[in-house]
Amino acid sequence: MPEIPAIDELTVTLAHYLVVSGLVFGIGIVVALAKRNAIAVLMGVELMLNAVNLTLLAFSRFSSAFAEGDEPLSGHAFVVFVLTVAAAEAAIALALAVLVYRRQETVDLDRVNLLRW
Amino acid sequence: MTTSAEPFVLNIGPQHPSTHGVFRLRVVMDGEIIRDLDMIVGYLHRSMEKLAEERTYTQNIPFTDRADYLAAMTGNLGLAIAVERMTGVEAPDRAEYLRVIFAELQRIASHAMANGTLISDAGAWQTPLLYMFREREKILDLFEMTCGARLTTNYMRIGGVSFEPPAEFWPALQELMDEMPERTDEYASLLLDNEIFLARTRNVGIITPEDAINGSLSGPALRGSGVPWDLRKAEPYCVYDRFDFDVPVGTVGDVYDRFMVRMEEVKQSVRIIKQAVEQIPPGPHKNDIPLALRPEPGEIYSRVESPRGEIGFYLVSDGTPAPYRFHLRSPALINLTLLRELGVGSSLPDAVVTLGSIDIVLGEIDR
Amino acid sequence: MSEQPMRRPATPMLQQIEDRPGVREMLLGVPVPFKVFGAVFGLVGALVMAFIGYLVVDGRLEGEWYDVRDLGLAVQSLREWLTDQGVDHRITWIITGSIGGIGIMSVLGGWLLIGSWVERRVLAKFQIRMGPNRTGPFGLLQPIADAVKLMSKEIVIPFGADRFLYYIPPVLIFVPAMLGWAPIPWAPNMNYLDIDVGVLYVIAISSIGVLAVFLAGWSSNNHYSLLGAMRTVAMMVSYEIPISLALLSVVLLTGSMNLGEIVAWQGHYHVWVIFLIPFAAFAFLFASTAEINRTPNDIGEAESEIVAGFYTEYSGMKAGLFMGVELGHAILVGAVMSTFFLGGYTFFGLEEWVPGYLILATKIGAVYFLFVWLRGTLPRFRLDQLMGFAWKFLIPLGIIQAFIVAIEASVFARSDAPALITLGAFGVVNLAITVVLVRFWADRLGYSPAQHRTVPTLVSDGTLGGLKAAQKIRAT
Amino acid sequence: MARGPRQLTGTVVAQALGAALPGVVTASNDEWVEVAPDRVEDALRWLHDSDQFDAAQLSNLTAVDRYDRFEVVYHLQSLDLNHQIALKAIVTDHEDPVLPSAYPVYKGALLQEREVFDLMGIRFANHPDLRRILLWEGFPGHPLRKDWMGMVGGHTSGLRGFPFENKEAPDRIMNAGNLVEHGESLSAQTRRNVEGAQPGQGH
Amino acid sequence: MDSTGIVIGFWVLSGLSVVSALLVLLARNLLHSLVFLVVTFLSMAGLFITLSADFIAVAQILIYAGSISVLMVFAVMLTPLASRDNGNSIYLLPGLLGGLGIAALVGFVAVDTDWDERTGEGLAATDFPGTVNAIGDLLLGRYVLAFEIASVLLLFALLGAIVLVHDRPRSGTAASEGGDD
Repeated sequence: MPEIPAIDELTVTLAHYLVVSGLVFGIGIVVALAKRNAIAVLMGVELMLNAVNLTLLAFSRFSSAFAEGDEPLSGHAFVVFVLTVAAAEAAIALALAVLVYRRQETVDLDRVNLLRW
Repeated sequence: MTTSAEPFVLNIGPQHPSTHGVFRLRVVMDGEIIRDLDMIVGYLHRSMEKLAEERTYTQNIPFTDRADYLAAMTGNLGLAIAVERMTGVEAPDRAEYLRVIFAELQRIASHAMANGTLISDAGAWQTPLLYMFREREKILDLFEMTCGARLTTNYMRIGGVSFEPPAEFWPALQELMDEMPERTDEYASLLLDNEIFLARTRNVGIITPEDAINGSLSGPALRGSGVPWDLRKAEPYCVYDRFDFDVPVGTVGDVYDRFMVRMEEVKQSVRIIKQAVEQIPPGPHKNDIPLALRPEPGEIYSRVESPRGEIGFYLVSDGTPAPYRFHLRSPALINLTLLRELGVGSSLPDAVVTLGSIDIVLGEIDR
Repeated sequence: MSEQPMRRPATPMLQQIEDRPGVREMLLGVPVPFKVFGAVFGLVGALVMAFIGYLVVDGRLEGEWYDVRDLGLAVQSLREWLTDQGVDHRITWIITGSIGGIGIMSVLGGWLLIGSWVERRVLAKFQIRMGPNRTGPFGLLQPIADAVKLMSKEIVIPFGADRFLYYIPPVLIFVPAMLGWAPIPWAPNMNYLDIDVGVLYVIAISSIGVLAVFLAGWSSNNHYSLLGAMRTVAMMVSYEIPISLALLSVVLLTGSMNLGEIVAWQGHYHVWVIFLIPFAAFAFLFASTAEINRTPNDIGEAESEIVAGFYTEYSGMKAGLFMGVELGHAILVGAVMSTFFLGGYTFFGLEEWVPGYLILATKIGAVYFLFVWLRGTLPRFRLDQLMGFAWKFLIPLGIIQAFIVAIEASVFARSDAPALITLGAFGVVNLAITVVLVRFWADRLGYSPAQHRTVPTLVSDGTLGGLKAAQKIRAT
Repeated sequence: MARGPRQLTGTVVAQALGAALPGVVTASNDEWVEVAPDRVEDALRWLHDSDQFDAAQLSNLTAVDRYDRFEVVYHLQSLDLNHQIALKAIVTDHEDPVLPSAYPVYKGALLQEREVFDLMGIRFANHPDLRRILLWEGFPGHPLRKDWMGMVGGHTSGLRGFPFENKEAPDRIMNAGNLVEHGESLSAQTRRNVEGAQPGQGH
Repeated sequence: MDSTGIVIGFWVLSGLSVVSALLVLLARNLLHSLVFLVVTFLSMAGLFITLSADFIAVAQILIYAGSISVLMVFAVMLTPLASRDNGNSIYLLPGLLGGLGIAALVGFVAVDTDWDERTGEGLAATDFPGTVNAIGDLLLGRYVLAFEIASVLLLFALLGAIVLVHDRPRSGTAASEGGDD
């Protein structure tokens, strides 16, 4: 069989993952800051959390040379916690969005400038 | 969900599986809850009452077929009796018995259709409907044997009925009547032990007896609310006073009661037919009446008990061959009086089932 | 007056049933070449089966690539052989992966064709109809005719639809229905995706379908679609929890999230999980009918209320894809149900003799038949009733059941008693607890059978009347 | 002429109604009671509430166009006492007929009055939802009126004579031979009918 | 897992996730951006698989693509039609600046650091055979306190969401509004 030109030489390293994660995190920040709609802001936050998850998992995978006694899978456990927090945060934030809409008839964050509900 | 979303308008119909014809409900929905309901009918309007003013009384009988096309026999019968009362023509005894037999057969067929579609509305995928169509088919076969038509029978005439049933009719009728109790028991066991069916129909679409009477309801819709009122008993026409039968009434007035009243009426109809077959005398099936049927000037309001309720004919004669005014009191239309009160505040599935339990026929509503 | 002509009952339906030839007549009517072919085919088949039986008894099939009981062995052998030939490992992966994928896809496609025929015929039998019987023998070609018709239909896009989102759902909804098949074990070595998180995978994959349904409903610009979509989404979200709880019980008991190991556990102890945790099996079955929109829980496409629900505005093959996916989901649920609760490819030792995939296919067919049966029999729940059933009934009882199973699992792991006794005791205990809990909970929720099923009062001559008579009747 | 089997004599009702509400009854005869159009609601309410008549249900509501006036006919019935009462209100304004609605007393009038409004053009004051029901909004005129615009050329509705009526043989009967004889074409039968022969003879 | 697959998978999936994340930002319709968000989540799950984190990948699909997106769907459907655009606020410029800055910072750190020195031999690092059991051990072992706290947090989030959205009786609302005035 003929040898297929190997893509193997294009290895993927930790840096690749970190760059991707940084890009997604940056986009998440833009979405979270620049969107008027409360739900869109929440989407941005979720993007940022996802980027963080990716970082954690990447470090976890490329971390075999860490010190003795360190669990390589700690990153996975952290991600589980992040997922939990994300779920809780999404529930609360969406409840807040609905509440804001009900009180203020809008979810436009530029208009929700009144602290007194 | 308690959080109210934006109310939106939903057009149920004119083409919709559960409107039983070209009937339109314009519904303002708030999520699953109906906030406002408006019914729009008239898609099948043929101005029958205007057309009737151009036709003789006999020529008008086919129109009553087309009005309530699921119970053509009772429509025929109502007009025939009204004209007979107006002109003093009498039908022979055998014809009266034949009228009773066919009217009751039509009641069984119509109730089978009504209950079958009601269960289809509740979501059973057509199975009970097709089971009930089995009996309806046999009844329509009997109609076809007798008068050549299955749906628009044009059978009852002024002064009798149009045909004597053929010889094969009687054994076939006997066979059908013998198996009917078994069939009704089968439906009862299939449906009344079904928790889902009970959950969908109990305490849904409740009509109180006060509302039912004040809202001019009639037929199973009235009896389902517990009002024991049946024109066959209260104002016996034909020879209904010679038969022994009971009037079923519901207790709560919900969809289930209307369903059950219809099921029980089928049994009572079987009873009536059996008695009629035993008692039927020999003789002519129609009297000779003058062709030039000119009732004296005057008017009459005459009604009979159709499967849907009180089908009344208000006829005004001015002495000419055609009625001066011909009004058909449509039980299906008037039974819809309370639809809005029933529908508003209920959920969409409940409203659909309630509409099914009122048993509308658009031919009669729109006329 | 002359004699009336004789008329016979002219109901096409009854006439057809009367005129229909019996099985005997049909067999006698088969042309001779077909008879000969059938006889030869049957004979050869019997011989082949006998030969396979001999091989099995002789033990020659064990682990060989021609072991028809487990096609996975053949694929493994093929991979090893290719590797031995020096083929690049990527090519090997592609070849063996394609074989498995094509196998699953063709099985699924065949099921879709046969399933729609079966559904229509069986439903017709339930409804004293004939069902499709014109296209091909017994109407077997009807699904193909349907597909051709659907594909040749005009593409209609509703006015005001969100075109971008309108085209995605028919395809997107097919993805979970296909991917869900990957971890199902068809025989000990015959699963496409052998992952440790198989249970989670199944749940996760099934949750993607929600989005497709919602997008279909939302993008159609139709209120029926939107209502259907919101109903379906609400129901899917609610019923994922009972499904997860039911599967959690199974995982606790069998101690693995790998589907193959769960089946092997059931095969090892010669017991099906449905006998051990009947409540979980019921909860899974009920919740999955809600999840895949089938009667009695098909409120997302309740035709008597919201026409066709979320796919009201789809026509032609796009609607056909939705309908096909509905069927495919039913089969997939049958497979998952068989794997988790009905012993998968095992049948109390019969899997030694009969290929496991045939056993699994039979079980899938049985569950599918159950779905068709339900569809032919039951009316539909209301949305609030369904929601209440999930949140007030299935979820609390599911949690309690999971707790009990957890205790049992730890007992099972620690005890030295024979598995037959322990598991038998678990089965009896769980059944008893289920019965008690269900009765107790139903009482708490206010259900009592006695208040249902009233019969109308029969009124005879004397008491007719209006309101006063009604009050009199009510008083008695 | 004919009353329904359970219909009360109009004069009896008129006496009681006139005694209770003076000036309501304008005329009465064997069949119906005629009430003043502006006091229809009072009359209905009294009949509905009275123990003697107990008119609990509005069985039927319709209208008749008499060219110069409209007769609105109410058929009330008591379910408990099992009798029927016919009430008429005559609206003399043929151009713009207005009548108080029966809806405050009988909910059953809701759709029936809408129908009368639609087809006859009688407006019912106080009706909660008076719209057309069978015809669409914008339909020209009210078709059950005798002078509806559809009747062009001054043609009035009604039928002057029977299609095959033979003035020379007025005793001819219609039901006896209306079966088409075997072998006899429909046109032959029609011809025979028109010639006035006695069908049913000779076969 | 096959290294070639990982390389192809990484490039495809990372491209997909970054592009769809960008489309979340750029889509005009809120629901469109929601769809792209789901695509991002799914491709992230794919990236997790390339990192040999199968449990986390499945959990990501289950929680993000299955649940959080549906929650957002509900939130979108509960808000009026008019506010379903995806418009930008006055903070667009600061947001862009901040986002670009952080992306650049992370990118610089990622590229500039000599990770091989810190992580050993890079790609050939750890191929976890099965992560489920190990994660379970960790969660109920070393991190059991955090695990319990997270579960309590979830419970409180549940209760909080219910309390927030729960409709008070009509009279109560009227009274509170009156008090505000």
